[in-house]
Amino acid sequence: GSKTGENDTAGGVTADTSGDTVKVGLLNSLSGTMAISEVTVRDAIMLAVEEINAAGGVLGKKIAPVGEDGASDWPTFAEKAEKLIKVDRVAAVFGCWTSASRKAVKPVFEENKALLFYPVQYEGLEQSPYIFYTGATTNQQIVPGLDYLKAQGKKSVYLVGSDYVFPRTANKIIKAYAEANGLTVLGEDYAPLGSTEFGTIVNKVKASKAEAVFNTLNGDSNVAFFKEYKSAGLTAASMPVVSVSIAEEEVKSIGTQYLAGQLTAWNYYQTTTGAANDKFVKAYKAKFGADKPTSDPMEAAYVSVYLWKAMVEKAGSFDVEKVKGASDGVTFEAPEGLVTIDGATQHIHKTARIGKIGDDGLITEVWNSGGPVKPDPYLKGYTWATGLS
Amino acid sequence: MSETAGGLRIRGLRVAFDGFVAVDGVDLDVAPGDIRFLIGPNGAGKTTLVDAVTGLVKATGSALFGEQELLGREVHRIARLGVGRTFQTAALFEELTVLQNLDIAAGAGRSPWAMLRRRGAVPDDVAYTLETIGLADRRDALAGTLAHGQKQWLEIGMLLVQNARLLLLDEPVAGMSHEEREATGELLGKVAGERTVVVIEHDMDFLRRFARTVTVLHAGKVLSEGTVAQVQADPKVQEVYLGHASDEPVAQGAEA
Amino acid sequence: MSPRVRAWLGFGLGAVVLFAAAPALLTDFRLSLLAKYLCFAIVAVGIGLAWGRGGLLTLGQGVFFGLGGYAMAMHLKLADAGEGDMPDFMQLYGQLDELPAWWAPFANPVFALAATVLLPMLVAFGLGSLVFRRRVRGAYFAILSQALAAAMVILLIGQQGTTGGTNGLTDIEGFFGYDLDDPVNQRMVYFIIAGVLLALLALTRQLMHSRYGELLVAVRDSEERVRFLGYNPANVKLVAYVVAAGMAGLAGALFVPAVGIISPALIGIVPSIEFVIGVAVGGRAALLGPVLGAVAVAWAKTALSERFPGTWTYLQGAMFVLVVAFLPGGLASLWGLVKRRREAAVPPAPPAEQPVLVKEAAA
Amino acid sequence: MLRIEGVFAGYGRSTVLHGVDVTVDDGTVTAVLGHNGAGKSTLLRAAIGLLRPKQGMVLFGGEDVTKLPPHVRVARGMAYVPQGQQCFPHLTTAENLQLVADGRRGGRQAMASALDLFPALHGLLRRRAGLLSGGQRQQLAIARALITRPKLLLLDEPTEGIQPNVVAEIEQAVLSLAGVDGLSVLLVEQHLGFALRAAHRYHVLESGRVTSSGAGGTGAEPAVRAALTV
Amino acid sequence: MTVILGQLFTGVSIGAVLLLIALGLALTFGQMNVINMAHGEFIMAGAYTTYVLQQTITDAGLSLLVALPIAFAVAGAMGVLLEWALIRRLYTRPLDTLLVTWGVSLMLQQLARDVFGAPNVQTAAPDILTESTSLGADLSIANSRLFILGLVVLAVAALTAALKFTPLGRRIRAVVQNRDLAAVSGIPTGRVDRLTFFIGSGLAGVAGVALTLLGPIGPTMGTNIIIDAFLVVVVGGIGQLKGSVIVAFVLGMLQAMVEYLTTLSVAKVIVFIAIVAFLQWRPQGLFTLRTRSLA
Ligand SMILES: Nc1ncnc2c1ncn2[C@@H]1O[C@H](COP(=O)(O)OP(=O)(O)OP(=O)(O)O)[C@@H](O)[C@H]1O
Ligand SMILES: Nc1ncnc2c1ncn2[C@@H]1O[C@H](COP(=O)(O)OP(=O)(O)OP(=O)(O)O)[C@@H](O)[C@H]1O
Ligand SMILES: NC(N)=O
Ligand SMILES: [Mg+2]
Ligand SMILES: [Mg+2]
Repeated sequence: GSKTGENDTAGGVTADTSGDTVKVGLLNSLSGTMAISEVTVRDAIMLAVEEINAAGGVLGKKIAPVGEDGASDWPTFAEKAEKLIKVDRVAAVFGCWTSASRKAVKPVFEENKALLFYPVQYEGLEQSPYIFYTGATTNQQIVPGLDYLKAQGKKSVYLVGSDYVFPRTANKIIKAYAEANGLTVLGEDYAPLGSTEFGTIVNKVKASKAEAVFNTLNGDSNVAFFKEYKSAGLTAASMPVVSVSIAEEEVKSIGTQYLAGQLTAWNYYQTTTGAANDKFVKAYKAKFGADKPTSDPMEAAYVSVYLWKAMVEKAGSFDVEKVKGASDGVTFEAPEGLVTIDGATQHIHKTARIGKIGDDGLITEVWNSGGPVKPDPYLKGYTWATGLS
Repeated sequence: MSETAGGLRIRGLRVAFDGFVAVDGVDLDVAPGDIRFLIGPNGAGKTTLVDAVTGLVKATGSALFGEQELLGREVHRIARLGVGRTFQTAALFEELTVLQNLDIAAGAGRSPWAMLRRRGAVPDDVAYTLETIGLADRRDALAGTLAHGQKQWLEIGMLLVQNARLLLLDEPVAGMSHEEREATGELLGKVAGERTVVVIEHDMDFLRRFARTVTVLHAGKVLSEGTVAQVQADPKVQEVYLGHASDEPVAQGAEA
Repeated sequence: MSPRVRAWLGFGLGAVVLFAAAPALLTDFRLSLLAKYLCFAIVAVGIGLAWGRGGLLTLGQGVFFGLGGYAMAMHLKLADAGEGDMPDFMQLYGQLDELPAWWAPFANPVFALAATVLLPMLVAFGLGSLVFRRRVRGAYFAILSQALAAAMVILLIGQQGTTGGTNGLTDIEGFFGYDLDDPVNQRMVYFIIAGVLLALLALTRQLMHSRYGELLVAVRDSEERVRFLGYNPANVKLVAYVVAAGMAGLAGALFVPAVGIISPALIGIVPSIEFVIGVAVGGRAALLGPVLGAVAVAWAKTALSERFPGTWTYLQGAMFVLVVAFLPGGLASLWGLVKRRREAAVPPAPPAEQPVLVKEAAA
Repeated sequence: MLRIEGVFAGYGRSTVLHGVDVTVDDGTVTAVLGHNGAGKSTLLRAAIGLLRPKQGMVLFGGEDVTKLPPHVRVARGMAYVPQGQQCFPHLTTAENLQLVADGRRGGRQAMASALDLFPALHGLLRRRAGLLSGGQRQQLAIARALITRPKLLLLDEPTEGIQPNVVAEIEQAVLSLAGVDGLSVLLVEQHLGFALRAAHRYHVLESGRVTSSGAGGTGAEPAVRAALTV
Repeated sequence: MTVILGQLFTGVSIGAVLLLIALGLALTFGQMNVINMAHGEFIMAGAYTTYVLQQTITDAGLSLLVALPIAFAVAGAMGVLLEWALIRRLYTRPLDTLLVTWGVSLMLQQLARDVFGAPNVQTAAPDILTESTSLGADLSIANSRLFILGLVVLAVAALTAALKFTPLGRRIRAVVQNRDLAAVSGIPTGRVDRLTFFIGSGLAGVAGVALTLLGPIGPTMGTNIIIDAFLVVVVGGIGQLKGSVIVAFVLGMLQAMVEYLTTLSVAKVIVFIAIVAFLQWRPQGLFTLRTRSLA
């Protein structure tokens, strides 16, 4: 066989587009700890697929979704990605949530020259030629969140996060920002994913007398954290928490009893105004139930399918290289407002929004960036960030 | 290992469990090659004494086998000094065959290299023992499926192939029929001489037939010692252990 | 047919299946999945020895699998990075100026290869010495070994800068100079794994049929009794535990080129239990049972989750439940059952009775 | 009281009892004698219900109990002392007894009288049974069985491991219970003297078959010995 | 100083949660030797019971109180079903129960996902249980934690009394120690097993209700805590309730103290090391019941 460094002999697998359908892969955790979040993303993707099919499909072909369960297990994501690409020969794959799962599948997509659309906000510092990132990178979420705190006159923060790539990297960025912007980081704590014992961390937070908390916890841990937070007598008024992984779905499962008044940083809320969102929310509730909220990752996943469609149609082909080639400048009137693909980074321009959690469980915008922010995954445009990547 | 049997010399042996003294300062000498019977009421401390000597329970005092102090050593080290025992309730490897049980008992001294190879032919001592204990035809039966008495024979067989020089047998003939007791007794007679044997038994017929010397324990202490006749005639022994005519009420003294 | 002849025939058949039939019949993708299953099978062979024969329910084999896997992956990452350079993720997350000292030796291929097997064995030896000597056993040992897996995962995740954290070590491109993207090289990896599996099976068979193998069963049945025969059961168990750990380590090392990733997700409580379940499903005490079971369980997981992405966990759970509860000897015992049914055709099959009067509830 | 009719029983695929018939009449003692491995214990296990016969019937007080689980048979008036000094090791001696007395009318009193029979147990009431000596455990086991005030007592080598003067006591007790209280006893015993003194009838079991039977009493000893040495 | 006191209480409350979860295991595992990996899913069942009840009983306080007995019954019934269908076949091979119940736990998680949806659900707590009681300057104690502590004390007292002093307790212990002997002593072993399992599983249900005050209510909520709970029972000494009680609080304390000084991850690893070290000293757990048999 070939030695490393020799010319790559392995070609990509071409998608099977014979017949009147085109297959796409849906890769989300339907079981395990991450199912809590990822199932809603799957639902949003399915909604987009159905809408597109109802409207005539892509290049005249109906989309045939092939679902696989990543089972909250990174190597399984890799196995399933490979299966979707090689066995089902899908034209693109939509999915993954945690950065760890994305890191696991990344080589699979690169090796097979296949496309992944990744719909979740993440830590940046990555740019794979075969991944399109439709969630926020750090300068579209974390940095605006910090700017907002600074504008509110907060001088100190405490960092709480889950123990994995996204929070650790995000906090690295936050610390760099803090140093340059006169913000004091009074403490930094991590809990293993799934951890639900926050007594000590909350005690530490409380004792630190920080003016705000920046929360990068993911999943279940948030519920335990906020219940503990309230029990300790801490409130949004005395010590607000800015969270970057709590969307409407999580709010619903934690309870406004514990969350009212707290802040979040995202690009989209169910309450975001605009016709595109009204339509999205209505369609989603009609399909999945009136009590089911929409959220940022769901929206980003929904958008990703439409963006792919737009790219394919612009390229006039399902061919991966052609689709990639056509990506730059492709736009979509998304529920969050207009989004545009930046062909150079394969991220999208997104509007940053800070929201406040209300008593009704909905998040209302208290600040936005005024327009889409250009993605900057390596934070090249920020002087304080030199040395981070 | 020396080929001559050592004697057992116990001094001031004491075993206490959370305040309860089960063996209370026992001195005991068993001459090399002797068959010593150890009797006494239920709970007198006989099994505990054997437990102490074989390292199963902690004890104070001294127990010399030949030149070697046994107390304070680990169970398997005591076994390697040539001390073997049976248990009041049979303890075998129930999922292994009779042959495998014996082969394992025979092999504690094997080199790692020998351990990693298969058992070729049946070793001579194992084959011989199989005959001796009358289980040759059940060689390949799983030990767990043996009847009670057969299990006890197998246990004795394991001691024999283990080449123990000091045999401590806890009620070896319990549950055996008369003929089997005879056979067992004769077997013990044969193996004594080059080995020192201590037998715990309640069967007085058996004791009369095969004992050379007898020690009577009572409430953790030596109550009496001597030949069979001497011990039987001892009124203290009759009182606490043997009983008199069956119509007479018998004092129970094992426990306070 | 003598057992020896049967064994040779069995190995012959196994070799034909693994080296001729499978590569001929399976696509590259399926063959690479099979390679992965065979890695699990190697772990399973070790568990069969330690648990099936030795009664050591080790719920932490993932730890050893992981040690082997990380040792291999560290070397491959360093080789990918090239002389003097640091692996990509360290530059990203670690912001380290130079390679941590404990990584450096893994640049040496001989050291790394040896470490894949010896490191797990060493850890097993350390833990086993402590635990077995103090007679921690049964459920105690099981739960403790499980906690070991949990602790190991937490430890790895906490050190993102040097271990890759939750991500683990991914994006492994080369294998001792061979490009892993190349299907031909992937096949080569498969053949290596299959060869190793067969060799380890032969080794294990020898161990099981040796005197040591019998002693191991004896220790499982009555550890104390073995002590009175002059053996130290701690050492007997230790050998099985350490051998099983070595096998798991080797499996982990082979898993890395086959799958291209090693991560905490592969070594925690869940995968560790899955290893054991594979063994139980196949038949813990038989030589081939664990192999069959590991492959069957892993294959079923893939196949079921492909066919029923929404509901496959029911099927998987049901499989575990049914086989372990109703077929204690695992799939390997099916053959015997069928044979017996046929023999017993004349007298009605007697109801199996529980062993009488279990003296004391087992631990 | 008890009729065992044509019982075939065994373990797994092996058959130990090959069509055994044994009857215990009301208020009598029946001894079962035989070599190690003959199937004596197996017979008692089948009688109490720990082992389901592959064929044949167990009748107790005229009722077919073959399919009833052990605890129901105990409720009907059977009691069983297994071979091998069995106890509940982590329960105290008192708890071992109390357990059986629980919820039984006159349980307290039955416990007291069982203890009278084995005074050595008095001092051991608070010790856990697993720590008792073998003979102490055996005494406990017999006492436990008596607390149920059974109509039929199945004894598997009850004197094994018990000191001689207590053996004599047990012998006395068995005789008096059978004679005075109308208790029936099925006794498995190696101790021929005791067995025949106590038994009204005996059966010799060989390889799972009854090979000879007869009236008890010390006079039967030569015949039994002859039967046993075949 | 206040921080230390606060941490002390955190330790106690971690211990209380551990104990609440471990209590049912102390029965099913400690007494019956069943390693029930689905115990976590019984806890989940208790939590979902609270959730379902709140759909009809909207008063948070009332629904919580009602949920306690109902969750006990629901989880208990699931336990009985499990015992009847599977466990009773496995009493002679206790370690296999781990594998079988692992399969059951997978299925129950999926079932929860299908019935209640994959995302977590929310229950409301009575306001008083979301607040804290102030103990002077800066030191306050969460009422929810106090509530759980009280619940645990109650449950432990009731269980101890039941095991020690009632005929049922004796029977439970007798059956596990020697099943056949229990049967021939007139004890309906099957019924006792099922009852024991009912109580043990029911306690898991109660724990589930309590956990709604602290953490998430979702399909996987049981998996994270279950290992710690098993450790508590193991380190406490199988068969010994008092061991579990002491160990739960000691581990809680240790965890809180170490975590305060380092991090949660380090604390978990150190707790593990402490456990291995402890078992060096007491291989059969804090309290052990020795017997003279060799088994
Ligand atoms: N670990 C222990 N804890 C408390 N008491 C114990 C322990 N082991 C033994 N005993 C007590 O010590 C005494 C002596 O017991 P031992 O087994 O040595 O008697 P024995 O002479 O062998 O009696 P038997 O003839 O009945 O077998 C008994 O009263 C027993 O209950
Ligand atoms: N659990 C078991 N499994 C398989 N076979 C068994 C089992 N228990 C006993 N046997 C076999 O059944 C036969 C009869 O055993 P049993 O215990 O009834 O004999 P016994 O007459 O009571 O002997 P002893 O006088 O030694 O107690 C023996 O050959 C024994 O090997
Ligand atoms: N990218 C995240 N949230 O893991
Ligand atoms: Mg004794
Ligand atoms: Mg018998």
